Amino acid sequence: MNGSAAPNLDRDRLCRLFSVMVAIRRFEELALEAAREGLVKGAIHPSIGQEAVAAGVCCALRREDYLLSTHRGHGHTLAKGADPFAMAAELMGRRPGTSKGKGGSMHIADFTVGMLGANGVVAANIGIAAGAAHAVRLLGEARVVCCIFGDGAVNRGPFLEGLNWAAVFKLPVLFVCEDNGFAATTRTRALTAGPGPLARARALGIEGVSVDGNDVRAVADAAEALLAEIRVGGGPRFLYAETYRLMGHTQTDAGAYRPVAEVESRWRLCPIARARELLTRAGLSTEEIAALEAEARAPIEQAFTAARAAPWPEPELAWMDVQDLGAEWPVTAAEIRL
Amino acid sequence: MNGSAAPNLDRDRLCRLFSVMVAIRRFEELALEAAREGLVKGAIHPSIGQEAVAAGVCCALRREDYLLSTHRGHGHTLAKGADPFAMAAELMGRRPGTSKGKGGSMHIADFTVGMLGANGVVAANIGIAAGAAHAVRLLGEARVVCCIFGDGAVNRGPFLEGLNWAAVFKLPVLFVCEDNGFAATTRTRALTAGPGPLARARALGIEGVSVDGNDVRAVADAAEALLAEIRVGGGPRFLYAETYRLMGHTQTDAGAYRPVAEVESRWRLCPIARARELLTRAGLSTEEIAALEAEARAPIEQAFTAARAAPWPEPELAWMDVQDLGAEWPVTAAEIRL
Amino acid sequence: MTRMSYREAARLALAEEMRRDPRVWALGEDLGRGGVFGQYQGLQEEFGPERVVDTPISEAAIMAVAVGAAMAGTRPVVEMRFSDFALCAIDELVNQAAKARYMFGGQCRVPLVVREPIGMWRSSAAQHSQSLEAWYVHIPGLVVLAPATPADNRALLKAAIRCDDPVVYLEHKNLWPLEGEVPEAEEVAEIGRARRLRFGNDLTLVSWSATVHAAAEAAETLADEGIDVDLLDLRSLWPWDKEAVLESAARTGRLIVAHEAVRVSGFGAEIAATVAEELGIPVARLGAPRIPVPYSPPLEAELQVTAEAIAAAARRLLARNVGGRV
Amino acid sequence: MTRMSYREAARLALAEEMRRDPRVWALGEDLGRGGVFGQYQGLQEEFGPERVVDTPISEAAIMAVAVGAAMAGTRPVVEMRFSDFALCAIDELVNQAAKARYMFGGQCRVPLVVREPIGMWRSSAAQHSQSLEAWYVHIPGLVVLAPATPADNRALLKAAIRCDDPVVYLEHKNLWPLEGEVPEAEEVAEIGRARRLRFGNDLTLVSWSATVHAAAEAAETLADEGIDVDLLDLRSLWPWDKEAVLESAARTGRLIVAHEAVRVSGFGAEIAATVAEELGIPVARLGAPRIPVPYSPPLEAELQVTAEAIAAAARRLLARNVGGRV
Ligand SMILES: Cc1ncc(C[n+]2csc(CCOP(=O)(O)OP(=O)(O)O)c2C)c(N)n1
Ligand SMILES: Cc1ncc(C[n+]2csc(CCOP(=O)(O)OP(=O)(O)O)c2C)c(N)n1
Ligand SMILES: [Mg+2]
Ligand SMILES: [Mg+2]
Repeated sequence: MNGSAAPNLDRDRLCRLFSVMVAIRRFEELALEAAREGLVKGAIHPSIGQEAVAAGVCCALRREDYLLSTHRGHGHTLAKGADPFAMAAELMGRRPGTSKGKGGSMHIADFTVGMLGANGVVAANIGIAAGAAHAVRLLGEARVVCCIFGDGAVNRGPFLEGLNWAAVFKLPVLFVCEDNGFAATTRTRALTAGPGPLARARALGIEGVSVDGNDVRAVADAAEALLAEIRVGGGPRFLYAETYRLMGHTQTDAGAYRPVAEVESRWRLCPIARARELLTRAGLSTEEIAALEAEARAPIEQAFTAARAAPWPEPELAWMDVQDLGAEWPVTAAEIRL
Repeated sequence: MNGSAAPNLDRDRLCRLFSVMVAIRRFEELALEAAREGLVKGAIHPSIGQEAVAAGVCCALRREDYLLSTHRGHGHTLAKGADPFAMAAELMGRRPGTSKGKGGSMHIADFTVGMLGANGVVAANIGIAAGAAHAVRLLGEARVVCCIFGDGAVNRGPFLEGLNWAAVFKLPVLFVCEDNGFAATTRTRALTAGPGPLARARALGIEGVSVDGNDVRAVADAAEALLAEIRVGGGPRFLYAETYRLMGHTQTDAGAYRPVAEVESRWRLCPIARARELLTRAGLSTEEIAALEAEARAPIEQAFTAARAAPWPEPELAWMDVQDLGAEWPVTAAEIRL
Repeated sequence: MTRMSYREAARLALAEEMRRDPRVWALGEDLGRGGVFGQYQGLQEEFGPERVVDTPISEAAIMAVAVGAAMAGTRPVVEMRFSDFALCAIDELVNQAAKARYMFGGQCRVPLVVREPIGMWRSSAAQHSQSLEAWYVHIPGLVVLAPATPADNRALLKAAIRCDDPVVYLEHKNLWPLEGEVPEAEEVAEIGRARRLRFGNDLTLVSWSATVHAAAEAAETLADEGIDVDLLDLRSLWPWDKEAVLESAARTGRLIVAHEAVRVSGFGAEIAATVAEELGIPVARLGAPRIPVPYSPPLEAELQVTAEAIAAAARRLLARNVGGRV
Repeated sequence: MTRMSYREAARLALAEEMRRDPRVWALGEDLGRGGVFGQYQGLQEEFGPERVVDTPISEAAIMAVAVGAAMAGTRPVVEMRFSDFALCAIDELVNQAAKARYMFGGQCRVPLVVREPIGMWRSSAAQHSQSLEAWYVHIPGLVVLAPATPADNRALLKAAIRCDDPVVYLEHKNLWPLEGEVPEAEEVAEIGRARRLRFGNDLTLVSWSATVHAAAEAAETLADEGIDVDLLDLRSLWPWDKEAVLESAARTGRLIVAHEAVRVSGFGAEIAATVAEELGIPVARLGAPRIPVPYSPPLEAELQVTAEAIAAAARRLLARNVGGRV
C-alpha cells in the first residue's frame, strides 16, 4: 500500500485484494446456504458482486482505524480482519458469535479489529462515524474512521448532518458511498434528485472522487489516496463507488423487479472475474490463481463448518449486557413472569 | 405584480411593499413592548431588519397559495395577509387570537389566508411544505407552496429530505432561505460547511437564485420570477436571501455576542430605510412617504390596543381540539384530579 | 364470511378506502413492489404510482409530507416498514402531526394513518422488533390501534383511514399470514371498543395484538382446569375500552394484562393502575423484561410472553387468598 | 453547605467532572454563550471550544456523534436544549445509544449523558414543554434521572457522567433559579435511591422533578390537617427505588404518585401498578390531562398538578373506607 493514486501493478497487493474478495464471496454463498437450511433465521443482505468495494476500501485501512458499515456488511467486516468463524456463528445465533448471538447479521461488529458495527438503520452510522472521529481528535489518536453506506442512505437526514459535522470539525473520516443501484426493491436513482451523492458531499464541503466500484484496483487506489489526504489532517473525504447488487435485497428476495438480461450483463462485470483477468495480465497462471482461490475459501468453509456445530447461547445471556444500573435479572423476571 | 425578473420601478408596487415592511416593523416593535410589559409571556423572535424578505416573498404569493414559516414568522404571516389583531391577541394568549391563545408566537398560523403555520422546531416545516405541495398535486389544484426557513435550518436532516422529495416529485414549492447571519447566538456560517445553502439545494436538484435580502425590490423580483417558473410546472425552486437580524434572538437576548459596531453598520443597511430611498427616487415626497408610513402603522397600533383589551380564553378551551376520539374532558379531569 | 389472511384483510381495507375516497393515498418505501410484507400487493397496479407512492428512504420526510398533505386536504396512509424506523420520524409524528390541530387552535386537522409493523418476528433483533404502543398512548392527539385478527385488520384500518385525527396503526409482523373469517360486508370498526373472546367470571385477562392469541391459548388451558377467564382483546389502545375492562374486572375481581412490549412502563401499567385505582382488586402485568430484543432464537424466547406464562400468572393470582372488591 | 441555584449546581458538577476526567466533554447548540439557560456559563472559557463544543442545529448528529464518541472512548455530555428537540434524535438515542452495548454482545459501552430540560415554563407551548420520562423508562439500556433540588442536580449529574451506560438527564426549566443548600464536599449520588422529604404513616406520596415542590407544599397543608405524609422524591426513575416505595406504601397503606407529565401511560402508572401488584393497597395518580401544552397562561394552568390538587387527592384517598394491605 503506497499512497499513490496511479495504477499499481504490484502483484502481491493484487493477490491480497483478490483473496479477500474470494473469501467474501464464499462467505456470502455459505451464509445463503445456511439461510436456505434454516440455520440463519434473521435477514441477511448478501454483498455478492460488491466485493471490490469491501476489499479495496477496507484493505486500505490499518488495524487501528475504525470501520462502520451497514446491514450489508459481511464483506466490509471480513476485509477489516474479523474472524469468519465468529461471524458465521453470529449469523447462526450461536454462543461464539461476535456478539454472542445477540446481534446477528445486521449488527455484525468486531471491536478487536476496529469494526464498530453494522447498523440496521439506514444511514445511522454516518453520524456515529463522525462521532468516533470526533473522539479520535479529542483523544489525540492517529486513527482514521471509515464509514461505508449505500446509495439509499444519501436520502436520509443523517447524511447531511453527519457530513456537515465532519466537514465543520475537519474530522478524519472517509465516507464511502457504495452504490449498488438499489435500495431494497427500488432503483435508487429515480428517488435521488440532483447530480448524485458526490455532488451532495461537495455541497457539504467534502471533496472526493468517483470510481468504478467493480475494479478493485481502482477502488484501492482511490481509497489509499483519499486516506493519505485524511491522515495528514486534510479533513474528511468522500469516495463514490458504483457497483451492482447481483443478488436480491435479502435471502428471501428473488430480485424479480429487474430484467434477467440486466442481471446477466452485470454478472459479466463481476469484480472477481475482472480481478482474475488482472492477475492473469500480471503473470499469474490459471493454476496459481486457482490455488489462491482455494486458499482464500478454505478458512471460510472451515468457519461455517465449525459454526454449524457451535453451541447456542445460554438463555441467561439474554439478560446480560443491557446496562449496569437497573438491569433486570432472570430471577426477578421469573418471579415477575410466573 | 408582473412576473418579470427585470427591475421594476412601478411605484404602486413599491409603495405596497414599503407599507407591508413598515407594518411588520411596527408589529415587532409593539410585540417587544408588550413583552417588556409582561403581556407576552412566551418567547418571541423579532424579525426587525428582515422585513424585505417577508414583504418581497409573501406579497408575491397569491391568497390561495400556501405559506409555511418559522419561529420568526410574524412578518411572513402579516405579509401573507393575516389579521394583525388576531396575531397580537395570539401573542398575548387571548381568546380572539389566531389559535385562540393555544399556540402563541411560535405557532402563529392563519389558514384563512393559506398560512399553514410557523413552527417551533427548526426545519420541521420543510417536509411539511413538501407534503402540502404533494397534496396540491394530488388534488389537481393550482396553488404554490412557499416555505421560509432560516440559515440554521440548512444543517438539519429535514432540509435534505424535504428538498430531495420536492425535487424527485417536481412539486410546486418555493423554498426560501432567509439568512440573517445567526442561529440563536451562533454565527451560522462557522457551522455550515461548503459553499452554502444554494449550493446544497442545487446538489439536491433544485435550481435557484441568491439575492440581497435587504433590497425589497430585488427580493420581490426574484420571488416573482421563481414563482412564475414554478407555476408553469417547473418544479421546486430555491431563493437564498441574505439579510441581518438587527435584534437579539428573542426578546430576552441582548445579542451581546456581536460587536456594537457590526450591528450599527447593519442598521445603516436597514431595508426600510433603503426602500424609503427607492421611493424618493421614484418621486415620492418626504410627506407622501411619511403618510404611507403612518397609514401602515395605524392598523397595527389599533390591533395591539384592541388585543390588550381582549378577553382570556375560557379554561375549558384547554380541553378542546385535542382529538375527536378519546378526548378527555374537564368533567373527567376534575374527577381524576381531585 | 370469507376466509382471508391478516395481510389480505389489510390490503383489502386500503383498496376499498382508496376506491371510496380519492383523497386517500399511500406512501412509503417499496410500496410499488407490494411492501415488505406484501400488504400493498397489487395496489400500485390498481391506483397508479401517484396514489401508491414509492418514496426515498426518508422516514422524516415521509411523515412530514403526510402531515402537510393531511393539513392540505388529503388523507395519507404512511408506511413505516418496521415500527422501529418510525423513530426516525418521531418529531414529525409527535411534535407535528399530534399537535398541529391543537397548536393552531383547531384551524386544521391532520387525518393521517401511520402503519407500523411491530413485534418480534424471525430473529429480527433489537432494531427491527420493538413494540412501542405505550409511547403513542402517552401522546395527546394520537389514536392508537392494534388489531389481532384479519377481521379487525380490515375493519380497524378502514376506521383509521376515516378518522379525522392522526392514527398510529400497529400491525404485528407475526400475524401477516394468520387466516380468519372476515365478514362479507364492508365493516368499519367503532374505534374504542374491546372485543370479548371468551366470557368468564373468575379472572379478567386483557391483551392486544399477537399476544391475544397466547392469551386465548392460556384461557383454554385454564378452562380445562375449571378457571373461567373473561378475555378481552383491547384492539384500540387509545381510546381504550375502560368501561368493558372495568365491568369485567369488577365482576371477576382479578385482572391480568398481557402484552409483548417491555413490561416496565408498558401500556399494561396504565390499565393495571386504572383498575387498581378504580376497583382496588388484585392486578398483575405480563410483558417482556426490560431488555433489547436479541437475535438468537433461544435468547429471543426469553422475552416472549407465552401462553404458559399467562396461565401461570393467572393461577398465581387466583391462589392469592384475597379477591373481590376492596 | 453552600447556597446555590439548581443552574449553578449543574454548572459546577459539569466543571468538576471535566476537571477530573479529560475524556468528559460537552456538545450542543450555543454552549459557548452559556447555553439557553446559562447552565454552561463560563465553561467554554475554562475548557476551550474543543471540550465545550458549539454545534450546528443538527440534533440527530449531536446525538449520533455522542454515540460514536462514547463508543470510541470519550464521555460526551449532550445538550438537547429543550427535551422536545430530543425527538429529532430519538433513533440515535433509542435505536443506537440504548442498544449498542447489547446488540454488540458487550463489545462496547456508550457512556453518554443526554441533558433534556423538561416541563412547562413561561408559556412555552406544545413544542417546548414536554416531559417524556415515561418513554425513556420504557427503553432497555437507558438510565433516567430527574433531580428536583440544587444538591441533587450536582450529585446526580456527577453520577450520570460517571455512569458507563447512557443516561437521560431531565432538568426542569422552572427549577433553574431555585436556590438550595449544597454540600461543600464533592458528592456523587448513588443512582437509584429515593430521598425522603418527610416521614409519615398516613399516606405515601411519590413524586419527582418540579412536582416534588408542589408535593411538599401539599404535605405541609395535610400535616396541618393532621395527615402525616411519607414523601419520597424518586430522583432516579430508572432504576427506581422500589424498595423505598414499597416499604413506605406497605407502612402507610396508601399511595399517590404525582408528576407533571401526561397522566395516561405516564411513569406514575408503572409505580401505581407495581404497588398495586405487590401490596394491593389503594393507589392514585396525578398528572397532566392528555392534552398538548397550550400557550395561554389560563389554559396552561389547567394542566398543572398543583399542591391543592395533590392535597385534595390525598384527602379523597384517605376518605375511602378501605385501606391497609389486602
Ligand atoms: C431508516 C431505515 N429505513 C428503512 C430501512 C429498510 N431498509 C433496509 S436496507 C434498505 C435499502 C438500503 O439501500 P442502500 O442504502 O442502497 O443499501 P443496500 O441495501 O443497497 O446495500 C432499506 C430501505 C432501514 N433499515 N432503515
Ligand atoms: C430542532 C430545533 N433545534 C433547536 C431549536 C432552538 N432554536 C430555536 S431558533 C434557533 C435558531 C434558528 O436559526 P435560523 O434557522 O437561522 O433562524 P433564525 O432564528 O435566525 O430566524 C434555534 C437553535 C429549535 N427550535 N428546534
Ligand atoms: Mg443500494
Ligand atoms: Mg438565522
